[in-house]
Amino acid sequence: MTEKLSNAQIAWRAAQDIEDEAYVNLGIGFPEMVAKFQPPGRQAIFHTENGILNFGESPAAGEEDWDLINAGKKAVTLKPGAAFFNHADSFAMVRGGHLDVAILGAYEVAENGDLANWSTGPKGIPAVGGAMDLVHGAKRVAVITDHVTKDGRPKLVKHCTLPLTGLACVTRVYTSLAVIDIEGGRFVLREKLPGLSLEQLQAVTGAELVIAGTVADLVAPEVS
Amino acid sequence: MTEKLSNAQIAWRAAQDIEDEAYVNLGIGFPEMVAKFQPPGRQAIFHTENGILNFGESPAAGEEDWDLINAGKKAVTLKPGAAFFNHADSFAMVRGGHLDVAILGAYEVAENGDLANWSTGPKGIPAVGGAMDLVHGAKRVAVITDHVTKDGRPKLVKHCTLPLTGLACVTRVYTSLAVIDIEGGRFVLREKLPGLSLEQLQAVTGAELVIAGTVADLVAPEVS
Amino acid sequence: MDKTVADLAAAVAGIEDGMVLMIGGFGGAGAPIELIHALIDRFKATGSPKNLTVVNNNAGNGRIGIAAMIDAGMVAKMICSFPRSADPRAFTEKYLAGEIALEVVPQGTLAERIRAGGAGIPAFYTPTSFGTDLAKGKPVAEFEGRPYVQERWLKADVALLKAELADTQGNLTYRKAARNFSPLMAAAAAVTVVQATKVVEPGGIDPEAVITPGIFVTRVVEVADARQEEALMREGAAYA
Amino acid sequence: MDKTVADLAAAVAGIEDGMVLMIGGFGGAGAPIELIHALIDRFKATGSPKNLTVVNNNAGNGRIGIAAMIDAGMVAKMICSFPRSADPRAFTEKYLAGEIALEVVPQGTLAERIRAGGAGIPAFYTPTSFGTDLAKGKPVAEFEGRPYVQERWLKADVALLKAELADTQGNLTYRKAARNFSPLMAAAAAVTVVQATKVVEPGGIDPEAVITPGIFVTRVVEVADARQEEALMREGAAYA
Repeated sequence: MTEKLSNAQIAWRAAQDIEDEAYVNLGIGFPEMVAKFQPPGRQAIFHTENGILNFGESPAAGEEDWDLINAGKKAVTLKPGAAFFNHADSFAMVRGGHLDVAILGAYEVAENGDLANWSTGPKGIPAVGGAMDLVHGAKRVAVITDHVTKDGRPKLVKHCTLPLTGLACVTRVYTSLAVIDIEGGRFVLREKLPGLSLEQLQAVTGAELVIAGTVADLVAPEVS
Repeated sequence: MTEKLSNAQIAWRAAQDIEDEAYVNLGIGFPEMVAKFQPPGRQAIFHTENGILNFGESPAAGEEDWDLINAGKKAVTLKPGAAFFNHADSFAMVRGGHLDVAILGAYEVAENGDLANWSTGPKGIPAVGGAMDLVHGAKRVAVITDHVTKDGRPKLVKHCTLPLTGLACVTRVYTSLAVIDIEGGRFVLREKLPGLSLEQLQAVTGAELVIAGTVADLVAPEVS
Repeated sequence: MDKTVADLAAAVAGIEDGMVLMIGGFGGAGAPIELIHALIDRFKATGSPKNLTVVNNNAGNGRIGIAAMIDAGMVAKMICSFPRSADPRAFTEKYLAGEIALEVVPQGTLAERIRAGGAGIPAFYTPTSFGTDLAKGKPVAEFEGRPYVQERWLKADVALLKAELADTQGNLTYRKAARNFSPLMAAAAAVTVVQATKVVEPGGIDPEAVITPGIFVTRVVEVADARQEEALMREGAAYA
Repeated sequence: MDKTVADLAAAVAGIEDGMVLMIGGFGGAGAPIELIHALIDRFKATGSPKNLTVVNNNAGNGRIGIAAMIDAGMVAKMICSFPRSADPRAFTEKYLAGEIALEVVPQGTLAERIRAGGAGIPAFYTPTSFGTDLAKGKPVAEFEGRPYVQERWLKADVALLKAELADTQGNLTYRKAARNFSPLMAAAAAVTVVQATKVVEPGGIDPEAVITPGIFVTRVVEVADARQEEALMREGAAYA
């Protein structure tokens, strides 16, 4: 099984589910790519923890204003209708349930929606950032991730083994192979790559995939 | 005993203890008069609960802007360096201990510093406003009051009988007859009207007046 | 994105019997008189909404605004810090007749409970009211040897607010001390309805000057000729 | 009232061994580089202040600012949400050698704890971190059937902040996303020291535009040619 979606394609797929005018927070790193793939005619408003609503793309190299950055410390620009606010107000937006969607990366997602994405265990230097707040704030918490780790182990698991970010918080996972909802404590398969059999997908998934209704083809254009 | 300070004179006396550059909240009604009597060369900064720092005197009649009012809903003006803020930030200033002085009215003050100034009992309509917050916020909470009620009963008492605003919160009382500190759960007499004997003052005070050091003459100019 | 609606009736649509309403303003500063009166119009035409719980610092003044809502019989309960005013007849009469309930909350606690409602903080501790009648029945705890009272968040179904500028995305500024509770209420209500003296395009408000970011705002209606409650009071106005 | 002081050395006076310092900024935006470097200068000249606890979202970047404080050996403990950066050597080396302590706090909880410190709220409940390692040992409670973690306020002896405008009474504005934690820290510290890019007379800042009211500010120093931390990083600067 070598065929899989690229990170850009996973981000593209996640972007298709973001409604017009949604307020969205994208985790730092890979999830930031989602902003690039909004379908034409839709315009989400992006929130960054460090106090900006309605920021836009990165400026051209050399045009950066380093007082205008996102949570990943990358330079951004403003769209018309932007606002600045302090960190307490920013996390009031998060914790208070005002965001429509948060899209985060993951080390592991459990079938009950538990998420581990902040610590690889006691050896490293722990760094949590805003992830633990985001998983309890947004109306919908989605994860984008490769379906398996670099050494081929499942990232979708029965129980997380790494330190948790939040309990029962993820509702949808977009992977390199499938789109999976978390409902009633189970992984419900919604979409999978057309060339992939259910058995092949189950073999790289650490908990049972439930079929409830149609399983659609997961198809993404060539994007980067 | 008919001689006593007028309300204006009590307010004048309280004003003499407000240091230059102090941040001050004056309760609505009678305490608002204190602002008029700042000694020359001193300039306190006045806070009002409804979201203004550094407001000034009332405007001339006809010049009022009713979006620029104090907690007593009286029109005010701004001084240079004023700021507007919301109610949560305003009470962060209060509760967070950022005010130097709050000066409030009282129905009763007990010798341990308990204050009753918001409710005359179950018959009326209860209305508390910001008083319960102010007594726990300012570094120094002082009371200005007539020494006795309209029917001659002591307002400085052993125990409050009316519903409390706060426990052990008042540190100094300016009355129509005396200036009294609350220290170690006792009324310590600091100043009294020169024509008044200690016995006369004690007779209209509901708890023992302690003498600790000099008792100075309470003298206020004719003010209004 | 365009959160503006055509008129006041559309702005106050969807407010139903039994809802909790937060209404901005402290005294007359920030009182959304036109939104309130539009809601009274609907009540008079349809008999709804009634049995409302209204959260405001005060409990109405004279015969306009919240007082007129109370007069009309729309309000079952007031949550406020100070149910007195220059002319508190509307509330006082109903209260003494046992026809309206009252929850008195210290002003700073009221502000903080609303702020907590918007910020996802279900409970907090405050020194305010410890040992008083207003703390009765509430959990207490000591921190560093000092006693505190536990208070709960306060949320609303709808907030009715008055802003100075709004852009079509719902970013708001306020005028002077008309700001007061409104930025807190905007965040604490499921639906936040704003009357703005002027509506501008996105970009028409400096991002540094935005007081309420649009994420907290649901609907905006321009009321260019908005009246100030206190000014109406002094004219002896009544809305009946 | 004039809160301005003549120079950076006067601005950072009175910061003593063992104090808790809140330092504004998120990444390079809002980092008060010149105040930090003035404090390092004092440490190098006098051996003090040391054993500091520093509160900041991060734990230093490169060889300047907080990283240079850590390099110099002034910092005993970091309280932060994310002790990683483009160049986290200073913290990482000391941490792996066991020479610096670390308290990791979720970013929203860090902000709210600082806000609570300034607002007189000794404790509050948040859903954040429930069931995770970062909630270990903390009280939990249910509200409306949902579990929450009790978190405590965070205060400081001194805050070091960077503002855009300050007036002589300490009213502040910030530049864009350089605002971040600074308004919260200004309220949560016993002494708040601000470097402002421009100092103006009272009245020089519109009362509507003030972000941090002067009541929260102790000392102001003008640093007209303040450098942005990220820009210094990209020049490869080191303060040693």
